[in-house]
Amino acid sequence: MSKGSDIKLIDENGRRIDGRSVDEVRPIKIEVGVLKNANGSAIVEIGKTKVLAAVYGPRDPGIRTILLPNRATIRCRYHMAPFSTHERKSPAPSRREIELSKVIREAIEPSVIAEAFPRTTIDIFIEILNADGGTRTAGVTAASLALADAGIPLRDLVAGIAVGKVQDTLVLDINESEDMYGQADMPMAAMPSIGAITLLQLNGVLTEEEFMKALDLGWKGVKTVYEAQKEALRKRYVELKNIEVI
Amino acid sequence: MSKGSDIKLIDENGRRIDGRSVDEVRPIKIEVGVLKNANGSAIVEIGKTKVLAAVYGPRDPGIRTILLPNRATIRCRYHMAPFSTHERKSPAPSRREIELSKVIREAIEPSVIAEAFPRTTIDIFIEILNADGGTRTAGVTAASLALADAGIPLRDLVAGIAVGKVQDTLVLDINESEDMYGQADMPMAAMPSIGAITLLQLNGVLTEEEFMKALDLGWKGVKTVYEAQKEALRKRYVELKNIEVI
Amino acid sequence: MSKGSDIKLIDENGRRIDGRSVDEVRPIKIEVGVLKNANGSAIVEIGKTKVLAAVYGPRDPGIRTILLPNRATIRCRYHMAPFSTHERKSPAPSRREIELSKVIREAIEPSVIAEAFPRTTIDIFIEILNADGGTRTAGVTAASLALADAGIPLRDLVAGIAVGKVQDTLVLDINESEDMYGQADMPMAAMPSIGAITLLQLNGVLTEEEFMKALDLGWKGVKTVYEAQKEALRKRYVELKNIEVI
Amino acid sequence: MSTTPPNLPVVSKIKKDTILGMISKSTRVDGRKLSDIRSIEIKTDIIPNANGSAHVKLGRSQVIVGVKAEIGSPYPDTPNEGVLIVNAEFVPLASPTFEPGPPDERAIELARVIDRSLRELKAIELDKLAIIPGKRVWTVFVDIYVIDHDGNLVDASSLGTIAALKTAKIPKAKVEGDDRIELSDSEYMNIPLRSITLTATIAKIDEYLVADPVLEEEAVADTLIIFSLDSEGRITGIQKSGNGYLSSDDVRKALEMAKTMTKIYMSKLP
Amino acid sequence: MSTTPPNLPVVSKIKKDTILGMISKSTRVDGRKLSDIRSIEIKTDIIPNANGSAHVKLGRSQVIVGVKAEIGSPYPDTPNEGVLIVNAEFVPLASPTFEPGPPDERAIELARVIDRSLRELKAIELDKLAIIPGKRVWTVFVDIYVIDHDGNLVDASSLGTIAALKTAKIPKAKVEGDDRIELSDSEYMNIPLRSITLTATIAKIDEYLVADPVLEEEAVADTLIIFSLDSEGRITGIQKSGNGYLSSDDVRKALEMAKTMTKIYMSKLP
Amino acid sequence: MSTTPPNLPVVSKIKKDTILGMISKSTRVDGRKLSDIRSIEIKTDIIPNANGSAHVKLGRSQVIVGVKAEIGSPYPDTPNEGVLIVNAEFVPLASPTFEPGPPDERAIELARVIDRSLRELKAIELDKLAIIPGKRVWTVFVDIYVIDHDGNLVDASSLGTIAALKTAKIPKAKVEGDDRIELSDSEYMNIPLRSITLTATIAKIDEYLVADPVLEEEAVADTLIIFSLDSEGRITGIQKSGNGYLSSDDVRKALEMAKTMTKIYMSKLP
Repeated sequence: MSKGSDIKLIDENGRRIDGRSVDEVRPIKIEVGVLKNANGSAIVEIGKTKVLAAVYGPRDPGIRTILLPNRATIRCRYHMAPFSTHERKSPAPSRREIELSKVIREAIEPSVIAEAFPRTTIDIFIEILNADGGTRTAGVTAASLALADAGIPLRDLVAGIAVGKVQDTLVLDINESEDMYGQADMPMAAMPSIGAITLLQLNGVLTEEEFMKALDLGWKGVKTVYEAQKEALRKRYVELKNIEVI
Repeated sequence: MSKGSDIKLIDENGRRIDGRSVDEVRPIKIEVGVLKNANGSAIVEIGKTKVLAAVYGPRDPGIRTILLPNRATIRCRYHMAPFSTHERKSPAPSRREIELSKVIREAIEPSVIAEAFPRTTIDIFIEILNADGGTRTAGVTAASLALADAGIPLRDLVAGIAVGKVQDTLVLDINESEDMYGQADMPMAAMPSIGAITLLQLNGVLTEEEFMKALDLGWKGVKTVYEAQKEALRKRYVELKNIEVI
Repeated sequence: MSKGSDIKLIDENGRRIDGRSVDEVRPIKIEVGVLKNANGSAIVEIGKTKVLAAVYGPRDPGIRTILLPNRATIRCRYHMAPFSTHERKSPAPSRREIELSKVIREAIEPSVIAEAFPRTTIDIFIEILNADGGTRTAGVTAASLALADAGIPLRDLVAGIAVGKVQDTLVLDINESEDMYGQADMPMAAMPSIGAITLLQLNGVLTEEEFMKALDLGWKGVKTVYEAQKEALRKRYVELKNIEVI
Repeated sequence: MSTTPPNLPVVSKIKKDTILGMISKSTRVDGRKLSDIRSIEIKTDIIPNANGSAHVKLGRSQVIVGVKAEIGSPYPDTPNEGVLIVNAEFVPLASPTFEPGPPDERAIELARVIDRSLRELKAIELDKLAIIPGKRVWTVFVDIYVIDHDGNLVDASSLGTIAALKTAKIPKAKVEGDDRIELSDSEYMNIPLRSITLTATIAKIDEYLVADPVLEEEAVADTLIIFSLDSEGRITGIQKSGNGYLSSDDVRKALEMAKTMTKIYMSKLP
Repeated sequence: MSTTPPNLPVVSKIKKDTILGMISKSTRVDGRKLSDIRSIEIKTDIIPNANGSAHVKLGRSQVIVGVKAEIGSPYPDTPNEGVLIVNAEFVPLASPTFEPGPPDERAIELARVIDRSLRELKAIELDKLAIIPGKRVWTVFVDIYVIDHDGNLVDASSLGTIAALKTAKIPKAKVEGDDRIELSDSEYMNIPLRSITLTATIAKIDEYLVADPVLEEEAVADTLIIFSLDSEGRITGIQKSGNGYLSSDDVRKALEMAKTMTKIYMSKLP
Repeated sequence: MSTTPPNLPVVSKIKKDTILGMISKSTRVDGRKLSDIRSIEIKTDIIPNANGSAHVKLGRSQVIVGVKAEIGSPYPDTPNEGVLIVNAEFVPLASPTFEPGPPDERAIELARVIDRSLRELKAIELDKLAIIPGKRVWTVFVDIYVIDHDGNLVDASSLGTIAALKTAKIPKAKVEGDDRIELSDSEYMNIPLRSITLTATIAKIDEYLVADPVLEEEAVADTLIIFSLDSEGRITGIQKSGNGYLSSDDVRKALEMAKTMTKIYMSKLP
């Protein structure tokens, strides 16, 4: 799909179609530990985008050929539920889903202390339950929490957000309409505590100057998401402690 | 396909479209040991429905992961020949064939003394050569004979038949027209000597009272098929003995 | 596609649509050792047909089940690039490509001293870059050179060519138009030094007499291709020696 | 090929003895009585992009069902009816035994059992889903998404399917000249449900029948028997699912249990 | 990828020596002479739902062929001709080496060899299978089903294909106004066969050529050579199939054998 | 599922130390400086059956790109535009790590990165590829065929794509009555390129950034970062590709390198 159109995405007061200011992240709702069978799980809602992630592992996958002698093999699947999109999505993996599974795995890889579990796999399953823009970055955010919930040692949490360009203006955390009718979409994920960008893509056209600004805006968003992640883990930890006490 | 229509399936004399009475099974023709390569085989004709089953095993399948330490693994495929149906059937397995492969395997499982052959597979291949209703139950009937022909120890033979409801009347051993224009199809398979129902499905709507009657009618049909099975094996056994003598 | 049509394929002077005489092979251009990663490779152009072949092996394929205790397993894939044909070809293997992969492997098998490398595979990949008739035989020709380039011991080179029948006349090395509008296509490959035919197919109708003549014509073409193969290897050998000197 | 499943999660002989020991004293691993079902929680309208949706928790089993209606062509043999497609995905985050890939036999069986009960009962008035008879009709996709597997996925899915169908909203379609279809963005219709049918799953463990089995019970069960019953108590489908067998008497007793179970299930629907 | 097949069923060195020893004395494992073919049994009209069908026993090899005619669209480049599709399935009940799944290279090769011989000869008058030229034509599916494999599946399939085609009956089609097609339920036509062609398979074992090889012979053969010949003795197809090679002289001798074989095959047709 | 790749060809610890040791002294395994790209050779019109084609050698990496234009239907949401389809095949002759079969995640990523840069820039004026607006349009297939892999396949493919597109010739299409399309066999048009964009790939190895990495460098690299830049220096796409991470500073430095690289690449285009 090509971008750029004449739908009014920012009004005269600088408000976006859902009422946000240009550098405002949508409301975030996170719950950690939502599944019984998975070793770790999390559900992340950002605006109307809703993503469920689960982690199984470290485990023995039964297939010897993919195991590595010095570290865990990370496997990752980004998948959209058939009901998650406007038009029903066929459950068979699309080329887009195959690419995003790779991009998300590579966003998570540098955060995992994989050397701790040689000859095992750590399997990350991401299911998009409702898609309203930013599903890959919400997927990274949820996957990182599911890893933490599974007790996998991490260098840092990975938090993701997308920066967009609409009506020649850079905006934070674009939703689907802004993505579809806007000029650029730049998803980004990072480990804030060590300043490490682990996912960076650009779909659209930016000048060099715009790109530098977009990078800064992205960091702002990443940090907002990161705080929400930590808060959710804190809450979960308290819950677990309470349960233990009882 | 939805059931229920106004085609006349039972006439004023209580005769069905092919002249049978309501509790009459179609003519059954069975031949055991029809293939050279398979360890056991049987061809079952019931009316115009014609089914070929073959058994290979107990054998080493080459794939270690599916073997079980304490019993044989049973594998079963129900498959329709492209020419077996009114409209040519694509040879790729349909969802229906995948379900029926499971249902038939589960109908056969309780009859096989699988503990006798740990770390092997017993493979059952069922090919529908001509489909005129009752293919899954004829498949069970043929598969059980092929197992016996292969010398696999069995608790009992499994015999199958379908009960139907047409024009508000329960009928035994429905053919394709009765299935298509009737109100219900209840396939059933069992080991008669121990009163064990190993397959039971209902596709259609029955009242509780009808269901109780259908169950009894099913048992009647199962026993008819069972006698035909035993007769076919007896014939085959005599044949084999004659051959040995010569 | 059915053959036979009224397009004029041979003119009154006995010249074919591309100006050749009936027993003339198209210009052949061969280069050996064109790829860095493959153990052996060759590119063969015959007229506008252009084929690239590469060999990997003897190697351990990772899959134990296909290995043979007393010889190398040869694997072969004939594949058409999507841009090689008039209408774009889907990259998924067609039934034709599956058959030709077998036919070409069987044309190469008798030439390889496979007993020298038990428990390994020798993998042959043939990519049709531009198709203008005779792709399977050009594939055999290129594959045989790639094997030689990989240092695999051979009984002889295998050279291939197609004989055709157009306007009731036998012609050597038919191109795509002659194939499409002609009456028969008889691809053939052989090891000339031992008089061994390793590939022979006929697509079309020939009388017995025509067939005998076609076989002779085929041998003529095979020998022409064989000389070109040897020349290309000689050139390559000189090159390599020069490189070594430097 | 359908293949004998390894008993996963492997339930050791000891575990089986424990479960059976309890059942023989009329109690179960989670404290329930033999005929008790687990707690049920149903939330609907949880997927904004779906026309209808439900999140069902049956004990610790979790299923999401999404209903989507799209305009499509009718089947040639039913030109004046809408189309119903029921699909189930056992996504790998639900269980260590689920693999990515096309639906396996378990998912296909589940979808087909639910599909058949709806279809045979004519639970959905498909003729009311025609827009331009013979040409354009609503295709209703029911997508069952199993996200956590603690046994009895069929009943959880059946509850989710009916809950999502009951609460689904489809935009009203107006046919303009030239067979152009205009969808209203303010007026909606429900999916026309003539009747409701729900499944009830009973496990046979040794000589006992237990309602709504958890995963541990399924692992030691001889077989499951699934009844679909409508609100008038008619049987709209049956499926014996599992390696073992049942006597006629087992079947009759299981039907009695199923009647009680579906009454409770019905009461939990939105 | 095409892969060197393991010799299955594994024929040991000793077995090979035995077979060769016999052949060198002009006899074979089953007592035949080198140029003899096995007994042939052909039954037709065995599949009520097919338009034509045949069950062929060539020795202990067994093949069922079903012919079905369905109304479909022509290929764009032959708008006035019916469509012929030949497909072969090596179903796993026929041999321990056949696997469930899409046709492998052996099944594809077999189907294509038979398809080509029919097509190149224009054995079927496809133009007579047009119903509404340019729009609707008969598509003839020839489905070859190998059910027991004891060697020489190609000739068995070729016999079955011709037997099923010769005996097939297609309902007469009448075109009504508005391009509606009415199929007669009382009047039938044959599939218009202009000519007949059959394959003959010869195995080269060491320096010997043997007709109609059994599975054990195929396992030790250097290669097979398959000729298709029509009733006038013209060659309508050739396929060298197997790892080995042939001299020109081998090819000529094989052709002589093939001519004799197809004459016998022809005499067995219904 | 995307899976951590084994480092193939396995680069031992020693190899990595060697590469790093050299880089830390501002030189590389093949003698280049950190910001140098390899020699580039581009031949076009090498595939007679394609509308456009290019063979690119970037050092010892080799890619063939074929462009084919076929008449097809437009997408429903862009009825008046031609269709662009970019596909990449990593055929197994290019590397011991490439397997036959459908494109894997590496080939899909490559094709999508190149596709996006063209699409977002509207590099091709797709509206000029409509023949009968709303009905028939040119579909342009860009097929990228990697035939030898010595690193940086993205830039080699990007160069090949633009070279093949720039030199492609499409027959002029004339619309006759009745929407029949006649293709000229003497008059041709170019594919309407509004603008040109090329990728530049930089590897991060430890603390260093190197341009146009060879395979050995990719194997030890932390990650690659790929920028697409157009002739005016605008960024038309970014892809971080690889397991590692980058600082904001790394990203900025890499962009500077990319700007220099694409200028050189542009100068090599036909």
